Amino acid sequence: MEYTVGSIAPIFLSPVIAFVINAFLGRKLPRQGDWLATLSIFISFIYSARIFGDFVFGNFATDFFIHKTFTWFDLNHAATIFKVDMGVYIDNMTAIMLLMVSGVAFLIHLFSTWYMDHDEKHGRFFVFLPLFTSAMLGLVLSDNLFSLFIFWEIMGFCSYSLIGIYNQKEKAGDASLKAFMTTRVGDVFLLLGIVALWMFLGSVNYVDIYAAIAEGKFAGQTVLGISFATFTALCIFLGAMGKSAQFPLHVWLPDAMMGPTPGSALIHAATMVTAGVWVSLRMYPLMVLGDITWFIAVVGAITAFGAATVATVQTDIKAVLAYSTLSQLGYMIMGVGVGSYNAAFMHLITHACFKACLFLSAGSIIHSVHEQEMPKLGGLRKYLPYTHFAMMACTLAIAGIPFFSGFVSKDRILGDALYYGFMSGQNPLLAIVPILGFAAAGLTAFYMFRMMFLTFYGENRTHDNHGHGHGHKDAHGHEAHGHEIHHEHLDVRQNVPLLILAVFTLGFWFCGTLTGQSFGKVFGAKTEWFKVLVEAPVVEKFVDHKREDFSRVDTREKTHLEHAHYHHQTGYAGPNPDEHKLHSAHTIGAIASIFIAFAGVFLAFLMYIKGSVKPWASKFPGITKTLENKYGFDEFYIDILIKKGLLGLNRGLAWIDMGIYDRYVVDGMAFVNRVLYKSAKWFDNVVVDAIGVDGTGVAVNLFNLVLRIVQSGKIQFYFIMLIMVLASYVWTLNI
Amino acid sequence: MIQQLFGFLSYFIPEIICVVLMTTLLVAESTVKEEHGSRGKIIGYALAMLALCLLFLFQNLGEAPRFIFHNAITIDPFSTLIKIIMVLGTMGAIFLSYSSKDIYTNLKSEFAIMAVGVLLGGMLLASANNMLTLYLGIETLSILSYVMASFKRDESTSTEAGMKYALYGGLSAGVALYGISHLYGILGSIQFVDMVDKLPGLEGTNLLIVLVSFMFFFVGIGYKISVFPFHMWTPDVYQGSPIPVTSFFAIVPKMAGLAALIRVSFIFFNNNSALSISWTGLMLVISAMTMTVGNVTAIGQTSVKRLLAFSSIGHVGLMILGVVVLNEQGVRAILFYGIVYMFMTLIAFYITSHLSDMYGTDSYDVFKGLIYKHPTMAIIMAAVLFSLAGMPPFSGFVAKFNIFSVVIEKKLYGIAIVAAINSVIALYYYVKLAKTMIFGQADGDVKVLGFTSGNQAVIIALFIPVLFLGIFWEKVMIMSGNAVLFIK
Amino acid sequence: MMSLASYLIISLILFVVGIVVMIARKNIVAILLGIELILNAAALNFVAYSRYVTNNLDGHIFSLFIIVIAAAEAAVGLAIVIRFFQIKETIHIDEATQLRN
Amino acid sequence: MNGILNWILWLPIIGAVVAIAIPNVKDNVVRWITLCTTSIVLVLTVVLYLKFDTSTAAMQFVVKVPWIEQFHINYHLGIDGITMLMTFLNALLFFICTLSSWTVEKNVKAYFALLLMLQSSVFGVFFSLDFFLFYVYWEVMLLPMFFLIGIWGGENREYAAIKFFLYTFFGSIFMLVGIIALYYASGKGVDSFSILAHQGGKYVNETVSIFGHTFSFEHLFFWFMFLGFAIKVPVFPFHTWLPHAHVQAPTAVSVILAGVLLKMGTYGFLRIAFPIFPQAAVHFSSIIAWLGLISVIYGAFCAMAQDDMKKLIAYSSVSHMGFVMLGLSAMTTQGMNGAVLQMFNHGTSTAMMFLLVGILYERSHHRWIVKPDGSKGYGGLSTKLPKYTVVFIIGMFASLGLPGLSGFISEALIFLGIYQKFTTITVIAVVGLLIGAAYLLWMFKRMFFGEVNPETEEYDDMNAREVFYMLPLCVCVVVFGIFPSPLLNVMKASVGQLVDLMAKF
Repeated sequence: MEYTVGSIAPIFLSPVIAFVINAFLGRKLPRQGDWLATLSIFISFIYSARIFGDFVFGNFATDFFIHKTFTWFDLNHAATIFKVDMGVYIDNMTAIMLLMVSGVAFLIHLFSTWYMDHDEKHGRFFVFLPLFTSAMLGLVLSDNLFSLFIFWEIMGFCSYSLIGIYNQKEKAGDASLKAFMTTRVGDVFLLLGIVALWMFLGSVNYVDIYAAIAEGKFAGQTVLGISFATFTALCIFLGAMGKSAQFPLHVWLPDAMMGPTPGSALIHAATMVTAGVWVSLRMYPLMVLGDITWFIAVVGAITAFGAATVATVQTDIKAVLAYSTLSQLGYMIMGVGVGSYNAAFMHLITHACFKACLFLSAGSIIHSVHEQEMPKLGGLRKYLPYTHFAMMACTLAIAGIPFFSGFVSKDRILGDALYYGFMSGQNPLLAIVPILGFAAAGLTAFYMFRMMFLTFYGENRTHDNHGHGHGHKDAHGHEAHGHEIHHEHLDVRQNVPLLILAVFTLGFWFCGTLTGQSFGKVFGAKTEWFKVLVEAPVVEKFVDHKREDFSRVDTREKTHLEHAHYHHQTGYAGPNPDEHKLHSAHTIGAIASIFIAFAGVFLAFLMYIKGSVKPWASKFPGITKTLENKYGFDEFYIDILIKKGLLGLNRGLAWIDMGIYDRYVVDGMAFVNRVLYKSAKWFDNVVVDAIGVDGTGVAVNLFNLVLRIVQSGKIQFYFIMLIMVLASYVWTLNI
Repeated sequence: MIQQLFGFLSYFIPEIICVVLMTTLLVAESTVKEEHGSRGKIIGYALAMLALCLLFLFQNLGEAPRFIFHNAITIDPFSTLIKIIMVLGTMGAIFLSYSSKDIYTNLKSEFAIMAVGVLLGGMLLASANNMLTLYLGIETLSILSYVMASFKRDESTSTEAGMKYALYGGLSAGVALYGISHLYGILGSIQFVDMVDKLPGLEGTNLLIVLVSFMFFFVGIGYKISVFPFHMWTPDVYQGSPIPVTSFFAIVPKMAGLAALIRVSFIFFNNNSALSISWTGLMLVISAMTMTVGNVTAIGQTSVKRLLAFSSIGHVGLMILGVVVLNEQGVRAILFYGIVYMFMTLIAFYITSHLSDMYGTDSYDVFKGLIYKHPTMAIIMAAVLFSLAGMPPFSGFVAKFNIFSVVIEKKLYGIAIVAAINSVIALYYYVKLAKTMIFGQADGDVKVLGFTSGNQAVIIALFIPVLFLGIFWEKVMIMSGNAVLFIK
Repeated sequence: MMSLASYLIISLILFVVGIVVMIARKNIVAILLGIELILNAAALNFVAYSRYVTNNLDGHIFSLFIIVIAAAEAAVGLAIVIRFFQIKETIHIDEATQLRN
Repeated sequence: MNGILNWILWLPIIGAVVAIAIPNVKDNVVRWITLCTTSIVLVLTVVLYLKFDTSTAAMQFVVKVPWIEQFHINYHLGIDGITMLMTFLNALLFFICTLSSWTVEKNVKAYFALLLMLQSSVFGVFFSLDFFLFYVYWEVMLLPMFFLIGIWGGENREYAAIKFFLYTFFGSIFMLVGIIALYYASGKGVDSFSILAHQGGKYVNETVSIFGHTFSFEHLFFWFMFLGFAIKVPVFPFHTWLPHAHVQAPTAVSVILAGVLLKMGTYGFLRIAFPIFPQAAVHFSSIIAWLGLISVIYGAFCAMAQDDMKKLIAYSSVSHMGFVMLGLSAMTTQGMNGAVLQMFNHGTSTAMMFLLVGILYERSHHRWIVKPDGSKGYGGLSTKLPKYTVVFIIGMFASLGLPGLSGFISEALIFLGIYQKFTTITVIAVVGLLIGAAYLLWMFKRMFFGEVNPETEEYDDMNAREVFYMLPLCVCVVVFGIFPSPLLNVMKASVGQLVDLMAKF
């Protein structure tokens, strides 16, 4: 198929159009135009599906890509040429990502039409949702870091609006502000990195950057004393950390659940947070060149483990899910760090599916029970059978139970981490990475099943809390009073999206081959389509690349895929020297993670079903306290850094500016005048009267004669002055 | 012989007119009974005569320079232009004296008599070509000024002002005269032209004596134009004397003194001898000090009259810069400045006078909220203040611009910076007054009686050149330029 | 036989005495007298110079003018002093300190 | 066609004279006269834009009439790409300000007359190619501002007005000295008062001596000019007049002040200081950059501490103009274009912010985000005033540089430009972006989120007039954020010429 404007633009544009229409006359449309938004996303899903089909089933080579550009604006004058190009860059990863984003987003839209019904913010919600999706799609499509940054920021704006959509809640405001500013911290660094790259290479196209890496342009370049590659890679990764909520900048994501649940689903699963992983995958060669993969791995591992620990004590369903997102993102980043490129990407995709499903299920629960505190739920199994089914499937997936997607992707990351930490002869300290990774895997299984058990099993506790009505507000802000939980029926808008997503939690979708055999194999297959199609960019291939204008027709040959050419691409050492070590690492990793996962599930079972083991919360109150206030990051950032540090500094500066600088220095000029005036007056009064009239002290002895003469009135002092001045004139004639 | 004498006199007509006017006024003063309206008639007569004098002066403006009365007096366009300015100033002051309540109403025309006398002295000073005429001019100017200063006979302040003026003037005139006597001795003549010829040949003691004598001589002029440090009498006298007198002092004696200063500097120091260099340096220092002291002291004033007095000192300091550069452009700039300054000062004093007549004081408060009582007057006053501060599009800016340009042409950037800072200081107090008029709230909306339609008409008429010369100032510049060409 | 120098010295003495009188005496009339002394010093100079140095009449004429002007100035000065005396009942110079910033 | 500049320049004066001349006229008539004048001027400006030839950097629509022959002073007007944008901005903002000050009740006649005079004088500054004319307009512009702030301002208006006046006068008097010095340095020739004739680094080798010390002519008088323009911008040490003036000035005047008048400073750099003293400009570019950086950071920090909306936005202007200075000091294609674009974009976005503050002030009669007694000044506004909220969000995100809105492109270009010259400064300057987002969003959160403040209960939403005059700005902000080319194409030739000139030194 041809890749023309007509075949690519709709993916991005149709949601934009929906956004514009809804923004201006959404209120006039029936159902405030939610159907329009959903439809627009569906259109872009169709177009993405075409591309996906073309790339995946059309058997393109791994290194085939479409790259078309057009000029946005230029600053050309006499001799100088400076163009800002926009364009699309489509390869296998893009195709897969497009399908995932548009698909998941479509299902979320569909669900939202049910969830947001009769919600006061229904209209506004469906203004931002399509814009959000379109920004993500544009980000995935874009061929250079600059346009990526643009969509990146627009997504930030959308998340700001979605999180703060319940604007009469003070907390919503705080959460949205926090989300925007925290990500902004990363963003400015990303911008800095982009600027640096742009001014160094003259372009920020992926292909140009790859080519420059291949040609070794970065060699020996330094900026501010550190290697240029490291500088830019670090800046870009800081941006990624902000967006996908990695360890120091993770604080915004848990609060992001202030928004409506489907919005959280979109933020957590398909769009926002995955952008960070996406850009660090795209810039992977730069990360390697800049030699910061170890840093990435450590950050990822810390996030994965820390978030998992916090998740174990959360009581709010959405909070648990939020922290699980954090920890899964940690896995992805860790995967990038340890160089399991395509596993990281696969985890991105799988996680997107099951996390979306989980959030939607949570939404379905909250919407039908008006309660999201797990201790007040329970036994919902019989009320919400479909939700329960979907959620269970996803929980199995995320917990890493075999035959489910989460297992496939996660255990590959863990395997590579194992190899990276212990066998690749890296710095032994890096062994922390796989250790934390495995620990987090166990915790994940534990807290996910804890959530499942508390929510769907045991006896129903929803009625207890309605008796003593301590006003607990749910996401909609109105009192949760005990109306009867109606049984869930199969509804195309409520739970069919869940079920569809649940289908994709099965492992074989991702680990099968294109030809269909070895669907049974759960790991280690050499010819899985995912592994074959997705591999870290081999920069040498981009050296002699000519970018094409949209007008030109794509003439490149579609080469058939030869499996023989496939080699397992890892980050650190090109073609891997010791394949078998890696293979054994994977085997060990897989087995270990299976056991760990089951251990976690069993522990949760003992605690919350059988109750034979008391929850450890009571046993280790100190640790629980620490975990419950999330290692005190919020307190540290808000109270210490911002309130005390930043605001203190600002107040001080402002006070200096107006209180000191302005008053004493600037107005001081007028003051100086006044002083001069005073001195002139002093000259007339003090000198004349004091010295003139009753001169005493030193002055007397000095001008004894003069004073005896002067000690008359004022006019005579004028005479004195006259004569003295005359004398001084004469004196100046240097006689 | 005779008609040759009359040929001389034909250029001397303006002065003669003044003499005639004086005498006739004296007669009228003693004879005409004080009944209704006679005062107005007398004043009108004086103004008419002065207008006539103005006519002749304009006639002389185009003429080539002449020396009459055996080189005692120069009639050249420069002196003529100065005279025009002075006559205009005198007319303005006399008109003000008519409506002002600050001087006794039972005096029919004494103010006019004195003013014309001072004007006569100023004319002599402006066109003096030898020491004698110059001294005569100074003394005529001074002695009558003493009387004018002590016009309010029963008020101690006025009398005291007059007395101080008299004593200080006497001393400085005497010192100047002593200097002149030595100059005469050394240079062997009282004719400027003959004295200059002797200058180059001097050496040793004689040169020294000449230098010292010139310093003495400068005291005489310096106190007339009240430059630092001979300005100290100025605020007292300005405060003590009635407002019409103050406005008169702010214009006529200053212009006359400047004229004398310019002429002397050009005749004696227009060469690069040691004499002229030390003279120029002296002038630089004096002008810097003068404008600084004038502006800085003006800031703290609460009486608008004193404020204007000090600001006049500041302006003189700026004008002297035109003397320092010792070239035609400089004098041209001074002349332009003088014309513009005359108009601005008159307006400012008019409005101040009428307000202080109304309220009996001339503090800032009487200006408060003027915009609500007399919008036109307030706007004109504000415009004049901005013009005095040197804001475009008013003529004050052009005057300042010319002075700056001649200074910078000589690459005297240091003094240029001093002048720049001074004009900021000046703006400060002018704006303070403008603020009081326009932002302040009026306490009671009593109409000021002084602003009769006639007075307002005069004020507007005086304002037109202030605005006009700020935009189309070429003609006047050319006129001043032509006046300068014959200076030597 | 008197020489120029002696005249100049005398006039200088007159000048200085005049100034000292103006500065030191409290009586306003005395101060006016000081002015007269100064003027006379100048006049003496003129005459002496014109007799010994320049040999022209300028000096004499000048001195005549000086005498006249001195008279006029004295007249005006005394008139003002009289007003002052009528108002303040004194001619002590220190009373004249009413005007100031 | 050449006369069009004359028309644009003098129409406001005519309007003002008409408004004053009519005796005891009704207020509404004056309002309508002003509105007609400004709208005609706006239309003329659009015509100008359409007729503008973007291919050349030369001056266009030139008008040259001898004024004072003996000094070779001419009445010399003309525009190039940079001034084209400024002209359009000026016309647009005054049109909007006329509408926004429809509610002024005190001395309506005088108010609108002064407003029109102000517009004319600002046009004059941007049009004049003759130094004398330029200076005259530069100073004349102060008078209407002085009265507008001083009469229609807030409680502390006199102090603010005098401060603004003196501060600017102080700068410009030094500029005057520089102008005269240039006049003589160029030999009093036929075009020695023509701005263009001085450009191109003619005075590299001249020297001057002050108080016996010898300086390079360029360096000395570059600083003279710098003083004049930097106070206007305002750059860091000279910025303190701005908060006072903004807080005290009435809404429309703040809009003009922030929207157009500040740009006159940077325009002075572009047109006078840099092209005439290129060698000095290049030599001191690092100092300018550091000053700009300090303005960015310092302004942002101070803005964050403010509880008064207007003061906050005033400081944010300091910060944003600091970005312009950064772009100028870079002297690269990206930097300069970014700076000029930022001049325009800041004009629109900050105008929006001030207008919005004004709209709110008309309802609440205070501007406290947090009142001095610590209670919330507003709160939950987004529930009460949905339209207002939408416009506020657009303006806010435009001025904090959200991609897709106008602020972003200019800031990105400025960063691209500055990075090539001063890497360290770039790294520090990103903090400015961060804080820049922080104070605006924090203000938004404190005012718009949360429970509805009982005080704000009875506020009504933006009425038709307010919506009508906010609309053009919103359009500008959004459209030029997505398609900057219409602006860039106009200016890039002129800016490019300057960049090439600077590259020679």
